[in-house]
Amino acid sequence: MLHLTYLIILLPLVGFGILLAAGRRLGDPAAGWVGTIAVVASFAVSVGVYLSLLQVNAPVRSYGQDLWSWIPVDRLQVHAALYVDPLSMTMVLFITGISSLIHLYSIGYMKGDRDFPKFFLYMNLFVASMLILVLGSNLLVTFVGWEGVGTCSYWLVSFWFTRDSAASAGKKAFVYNRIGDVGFLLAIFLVWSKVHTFDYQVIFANIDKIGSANITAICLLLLVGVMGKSAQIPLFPWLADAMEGPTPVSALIHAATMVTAGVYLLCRVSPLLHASPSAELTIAIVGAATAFVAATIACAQQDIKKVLAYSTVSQLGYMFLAIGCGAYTAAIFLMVAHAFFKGLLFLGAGSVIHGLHDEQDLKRMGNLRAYLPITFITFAIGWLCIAAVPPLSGFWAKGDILDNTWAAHPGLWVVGIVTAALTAYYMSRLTGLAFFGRDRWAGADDGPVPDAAHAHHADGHSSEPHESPWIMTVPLWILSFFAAVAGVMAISGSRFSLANWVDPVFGSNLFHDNLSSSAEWTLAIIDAVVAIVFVLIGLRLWSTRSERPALEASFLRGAWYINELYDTVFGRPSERLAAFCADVVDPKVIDGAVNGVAGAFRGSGSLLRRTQTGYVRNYLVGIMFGAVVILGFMLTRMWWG
Amino acid sequence: MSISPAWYLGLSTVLFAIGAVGVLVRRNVLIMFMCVELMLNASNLAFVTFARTLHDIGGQVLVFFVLVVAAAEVVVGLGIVVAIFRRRASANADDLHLMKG
Amino acid sequence: MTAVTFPYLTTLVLVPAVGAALVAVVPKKAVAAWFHEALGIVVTVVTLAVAAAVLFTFKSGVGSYQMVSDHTWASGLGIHWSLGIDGISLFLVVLTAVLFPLTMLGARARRDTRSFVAWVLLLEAACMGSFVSLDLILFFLFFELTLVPSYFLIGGWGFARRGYAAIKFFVYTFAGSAFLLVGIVSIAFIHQSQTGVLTFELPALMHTHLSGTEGVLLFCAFTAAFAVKAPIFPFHTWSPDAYSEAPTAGAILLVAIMAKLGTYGIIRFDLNLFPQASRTLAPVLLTLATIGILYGALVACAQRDLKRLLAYSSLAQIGFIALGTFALNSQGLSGGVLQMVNHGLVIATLFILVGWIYERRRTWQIGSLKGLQSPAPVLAGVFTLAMLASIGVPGLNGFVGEFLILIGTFVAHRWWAVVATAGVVIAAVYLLWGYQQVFHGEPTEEDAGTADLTVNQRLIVAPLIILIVLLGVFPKPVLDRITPSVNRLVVHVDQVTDTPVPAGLRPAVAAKAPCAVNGVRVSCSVAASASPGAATAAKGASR
Amino acid sequence: MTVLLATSAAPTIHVPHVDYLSILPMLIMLGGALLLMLVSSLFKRIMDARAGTIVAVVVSLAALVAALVQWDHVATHGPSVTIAGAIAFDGFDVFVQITVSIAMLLTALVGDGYLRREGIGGPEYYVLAMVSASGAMMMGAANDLIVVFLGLEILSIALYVLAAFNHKRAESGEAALKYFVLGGFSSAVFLYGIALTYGATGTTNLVQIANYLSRNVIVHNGVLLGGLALLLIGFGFKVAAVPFHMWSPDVYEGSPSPVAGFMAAVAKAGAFAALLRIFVTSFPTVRADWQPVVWILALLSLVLGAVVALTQRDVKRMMAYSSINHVGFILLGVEACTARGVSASLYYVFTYMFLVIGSFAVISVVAGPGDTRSQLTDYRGLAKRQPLLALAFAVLLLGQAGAPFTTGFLAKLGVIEASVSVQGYGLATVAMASAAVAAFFYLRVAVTMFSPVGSVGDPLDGNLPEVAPGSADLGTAAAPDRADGTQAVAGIQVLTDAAPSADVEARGPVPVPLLTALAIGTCVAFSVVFGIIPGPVLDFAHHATLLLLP
Repeated sequence: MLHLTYLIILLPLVGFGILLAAGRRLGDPAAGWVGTIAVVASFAVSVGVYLSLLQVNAPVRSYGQDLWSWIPVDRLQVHAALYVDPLSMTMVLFITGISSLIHLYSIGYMKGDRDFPKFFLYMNLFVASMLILVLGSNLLVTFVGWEGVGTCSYWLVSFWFTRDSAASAGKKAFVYNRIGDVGFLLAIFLVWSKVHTFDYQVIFANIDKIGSANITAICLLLLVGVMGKSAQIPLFPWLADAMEGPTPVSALIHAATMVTAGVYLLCRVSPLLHASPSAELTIAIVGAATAFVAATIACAQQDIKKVLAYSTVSQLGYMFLAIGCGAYTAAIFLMVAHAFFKGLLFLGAGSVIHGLHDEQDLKRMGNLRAYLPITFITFAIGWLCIAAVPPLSGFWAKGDILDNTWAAHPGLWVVGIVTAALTAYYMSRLTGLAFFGRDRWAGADDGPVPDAAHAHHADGHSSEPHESPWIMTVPLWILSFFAAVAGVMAISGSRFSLANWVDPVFGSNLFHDNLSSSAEWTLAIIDAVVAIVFVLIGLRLWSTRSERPALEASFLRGAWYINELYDTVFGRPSERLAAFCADVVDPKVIDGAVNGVAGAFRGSGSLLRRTQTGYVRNYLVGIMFGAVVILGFMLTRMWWG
Repeated sequence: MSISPAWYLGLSTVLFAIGAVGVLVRRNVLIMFMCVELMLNASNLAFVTFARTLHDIGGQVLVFFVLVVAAAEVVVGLGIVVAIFRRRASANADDLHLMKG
Repeated sequence: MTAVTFPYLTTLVLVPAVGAALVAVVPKKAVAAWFHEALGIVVTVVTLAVAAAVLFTFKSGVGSYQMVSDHTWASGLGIHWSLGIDGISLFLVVLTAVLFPLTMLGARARRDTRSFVAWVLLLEAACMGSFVSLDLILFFLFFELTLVPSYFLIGGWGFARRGYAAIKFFVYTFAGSAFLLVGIVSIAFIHQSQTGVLTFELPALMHTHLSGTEGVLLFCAFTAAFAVKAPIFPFHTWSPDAYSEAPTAGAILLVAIMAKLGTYGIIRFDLNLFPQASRTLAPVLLTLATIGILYGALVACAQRDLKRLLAYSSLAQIGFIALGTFALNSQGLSGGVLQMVNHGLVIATLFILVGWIYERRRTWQIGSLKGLQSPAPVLAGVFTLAMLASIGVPGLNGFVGEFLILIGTFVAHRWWAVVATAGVVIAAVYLLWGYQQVFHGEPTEEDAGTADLTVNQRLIVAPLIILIVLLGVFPKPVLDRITPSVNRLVVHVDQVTDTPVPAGLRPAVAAKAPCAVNGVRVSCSVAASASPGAATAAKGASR
Repeated sequence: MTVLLATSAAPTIHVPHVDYLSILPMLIMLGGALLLMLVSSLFKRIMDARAGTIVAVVVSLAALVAALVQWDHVATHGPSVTIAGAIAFDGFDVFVQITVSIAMLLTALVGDGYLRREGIGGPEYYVLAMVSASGAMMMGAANDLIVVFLGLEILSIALYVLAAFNHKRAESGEAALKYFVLGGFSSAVFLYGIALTYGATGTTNLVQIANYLSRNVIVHNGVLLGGLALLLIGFGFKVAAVPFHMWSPDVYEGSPSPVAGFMAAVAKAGAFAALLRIFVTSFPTVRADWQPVVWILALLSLVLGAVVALTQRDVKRMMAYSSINHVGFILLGVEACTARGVSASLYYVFTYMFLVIGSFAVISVVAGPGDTRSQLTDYRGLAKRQPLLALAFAVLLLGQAGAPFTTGFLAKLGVIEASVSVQGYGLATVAMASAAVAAFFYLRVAVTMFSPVGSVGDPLDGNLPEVAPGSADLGTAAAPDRADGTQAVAGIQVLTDAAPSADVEARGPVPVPLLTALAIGTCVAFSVVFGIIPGPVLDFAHHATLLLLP
């Protein structure tokens, strides 16, 4: 049923259409179910496509579907075409899968929201865009999805638009992404100007026509693009603000799927990266730096979602590091695993927030394991996963990356392992503050502005935290299961093995770490030890006391003051420039010139009309003047004619 | 004795110039008329002179036309002056500057 | 050139003109109050029908002028009533035909509807005439004629500073056209001195041989007029005043259609008549366009008035169109032509919406509007869509045009394209800022009272929205008609300037070329669809 | 005694053959004038003003018919000369006859209502107008410098009186006197020019002059050059070209409005006819000597006319300056010194005649009793009071501005073509630029008419008053008028300053006499219809030129 690939995208779009037409009439919760069913159906179809893709034998395991000719101008021919191969299939599977769960979860979470139908409207559109992104067979179709998810994230982040902070956050996310898109677009232009096609496979076929310098340029421009989308240094600040959106949005878009689009894109163009070592190194460095910086910031955040947001940034940094080292499989591995456990963590956090009536401040939680048992168990699994405690998935994924890093750039490995330690620490801090220690939520009354969604029991700060309904816990269970066992994908040779599965895609492009098994064992043990040690430290420190100013430097709480920096360097100067143009250049200089000309005519006019004195003799003087001039001219003609 | 036509032309030129300057400098409308007449007659003189030098009777004939025209002009002119004089007892051109600009 | 029995184009011009006369003569007393408006709408709809007929009669894949009609008009002065249409003008005509009825429905006059309708119809006739004229003087006549009705529309139904805006608009544009007229006459007589025939017909004049300086001077004379009309930076200062002081209808028609006269004129006349000069001066125009893109966006960021914000945003958009034009290759030019249509649709939608906001709230001050999305979600939704289209989000029409323009410019003049692409970012900044200020946030009680779009209003914007999405998802039919004509033009320019075009960018003369580069999954039907264009291009070359 | 007998026995006197058809329109005009004067003075009782109108209309119609007959004759038999070569009988001549006849007809129509309103009846008005018209006709037909002079004087002297015709207004008399003094002066200059030309070429016959100059090259051409110079000065004055223009604003403002229109149309027609015939047919060989002068006159007229008109508050004065600007355009055709230039100028004169007579007709209507209300502010809200009148005026003004699909545009286009065809790019550009400036003040009148009288209200009704002076970012536009009446940038300030004087409100619609309405309608119709179907008139001017003598 490969030829049904288009259905994978179409079904969420249909859901979108239905909700657009009848969303308000369906209302809460029917609209939610429509959206969820659409996505689940899409998931089913993709499973089918997956199974039939398995029938295709490994070396040429791919399928292309040309839908229609989109932009035909002379030699420039862009097709709305899809391309399925193990890489995109992997993405499709976990995108649709996790989306289904999160849609389900949202039905409970968004209950009672004024714009309940609109939420699923956006969510379905988002899923469709995301699928377009990963299924696109050429750069431009990918770009469509790329922009689509950006737009949906704009809508969803500013979903509670009456809150100015949310509105601004959405705008910020969009603008940061646009900055990245400039890089993406320029990369597309450069590619086309060299090979006159956008199709990935054709590009790779003619890679030698491009020239190494251009390849590097293309890769770096793409890197700019993915920096925006995947929140890498220097374009990462938007992700933290994006937490203004409803928690399911954070889980789906800003943890599991959209932010990983950058990773996907880089994997997609792996042949290009492979051909440009310098670009790869840059990516590795950017990744490592981001991973470390974000991790340090995460150590000092108070808002539970912000911690998770920065940890997402940090994990994405890991993936970039892997890509930079040519370890695409590892990157994908972490991406999938991360999708599971970060999704899980966000949903858990959502459940906490929900249970605490929109309390997001870690310092106002504590000892929740007594009140939210299910949430606690599932959340704990996620925590240990991300902390890379064996034998959970995080351990294998991160380990894989660190091995490759060690083999490729030992220097970066140090950064990697330090970050791993930090990760274990801050996640334990989070868990400690939220679920251990004594309850600090009681008597907490002045929380942040309550979600519009939960206005209906905004009274309930005094009431006890309550466990979420089944519709929210079921997804937690499912996710935690996968998060736990995703490690099997690391077992090489098994039929779950990710390496075998995606090998047809990367094959030669892969960097093969020829580490001795002893070295691998050593590294693995180091990882494990580091993880466990720092988990214990974190837990020990933060389950006992909630205030340790020494460990929460304001510099870290302020996220390295990166926002202030950008504001000073770019924001305010450009505002001033704009104001200057609008208040001085346009009216005074340019329009001034125009009015000046008019004024000049008027002035000369009023001067000339003074000669019209009304006295006959002056008029005669005028005539005589003219006569003299003309006669004078005639004289010159007479003498020099 | 014979006089070169250049002298006649010179005279007519001088007369013309006198007339022109007169119109230019005098304020009394009547005197301005006279000066215009002087200019016309200067051109009459020129006509006659050229007619002589060219041995062409046409030039002299023209003079009569001019005389008639001049007469007509004066008649109308005086009429206008009288009309204005009725309104304000002055024949001074400088009193007429209602309209300017 | 194909001769058609029915004079479509003449009808296209005459129907609104006659309609205007009709409306003007029917006395107010004799009929019901709504009569003139209804009559006007009927006339515009008839025009739309004629335009549709033209669209369907138009042969796709043909680059040359179609439905040509040519009659002597003023023999003494050598002027011909010479009309023709090609891919470049086709969709501008359609756009005009579509927007006029919607405008009359969506932005109605509150008083003295008779003269209002008459002026609007006259304006439509003038616009149609300008788009289909092949005789330079005839074009100039219509080009100038557009000024008169729009002048009276602004001056008669405009807002506080309408008088100032109207006269500034008229005189500024008129001054620009002064040079245009002299330029037209000059090239005609240069042509006469070379061939002995005095004609103003474009197909003849485009083969005039001009010396370098002649070309440059005439190019400047022509471009002066078009740059003011478009407007291209720095000749734009009339536009914010005119757009913001004009009544909604006037603003829509000014910015959505008449602005295109400028860019259209550049493509149709500058490039055809002065290929060498166009290529020589392309860097200058590209620079102005790029400055316009950035400057317009920047100034828009600092506007506090919705209409002025849109005015400056369209300055940036026009900059994009000019950029694509002077890329002087198929992609850039096609993109430019397409973007004219796109911008027309998008900005018209935005201005209609702004007009409706004004009807509800009596203000455009961004500062005094807040949180309109809560009381008026549909209004907000439509606005968002148009805004995103204008930002250039793929899937909507704005993207296709911008993309083609930028890629065309990139291959021709890389660095201008790089700078211009930055404009894409700023566009997002100011539009989203404006949107946030007006639609987001907690509405004040008077904002909360704002009514959402009525059913009629939804029906009015529906066609625009459909077109915006359709052109974004499936622009092929449009591009297939635009490209051949554009290729013909590009070939003409390249021949005259005998410029070596970068390999693979020369309009595909080999029909199989797309197959060759486009990999396994390109159905060859597409390649075939590109081939007639190639054929025409070759024909154009042989001419 | 015998001598006497001898002489008496001399052979009969040979008189030149007279082709009466060639001077028929002139004779009709002049005869009609004399007849009217005679009758009206004999039967004062029974004669009322209306009788004069009827006679004038009939006479000018007759002249028009005669001219059309002439046209037919010329078209078939080709051009010829008559009365010993003093009168040319060619297409050019006939074109002028037709132009002047129509102008006379329209003026008669306009004059009727004016005279009744002013109560200064009497058929003298028509007598003078018809005499003056015959003078203009003579200038068109003249093939001899002295005949040109005679025509010029007949034209002018009658005009002097017409200018003074409204004896109730002091301005009228002043205008007449200024016009007379300066006119007499310039006539004298012109005459001296004729004398010098005569001296240089030995003849005053235009054809013979042309032959003479084409055959021999004058070595000491001082006299000829002087002659050319003085002729140009004389013509420059008659057509009111800068710097000989200064009389025209005062005279236009002072004279009765219909007379001003008549002047602008007929005097210019006659003067330009003579100018074209003399310089293009007689002095083409020495064009190097006079073209530069015409060039500079054209340039100055274009610029000064447009620029100074910007600052006028009195519509009549504004029209005067704008007519100076138009003179600059027509001079473009003269300067070209080609057949194309001649036909372009003829076409311009012909179409301008309609535009200007129509405009002054409207002005004379709006000016109201006493012919005083011609200030810009008097036009405020005219569109509300009398939409048709306002629309007509707007069309006429737009026509003068050169708006498309009016004869005004084609006229401008024609002269621009003529100038460019002889590489006069610079002058053509200046001309069009001046047209753009001119558009400004024409539109200012239009705006004034179409702007409601200081009403306030909902902006959606378009009735919001202009932004008050000094308000934000209006900048210079809001600057209050200064004493010298210079306008704010937009010139729109006139709409707001001095909130509508009570009388503007009180007056309500001004009565439009039927005949005047007829005249205005004719002018508007002509300007629009032949702007859309330009063929006939253009070909007319074209053929007139082809049939030009020799």
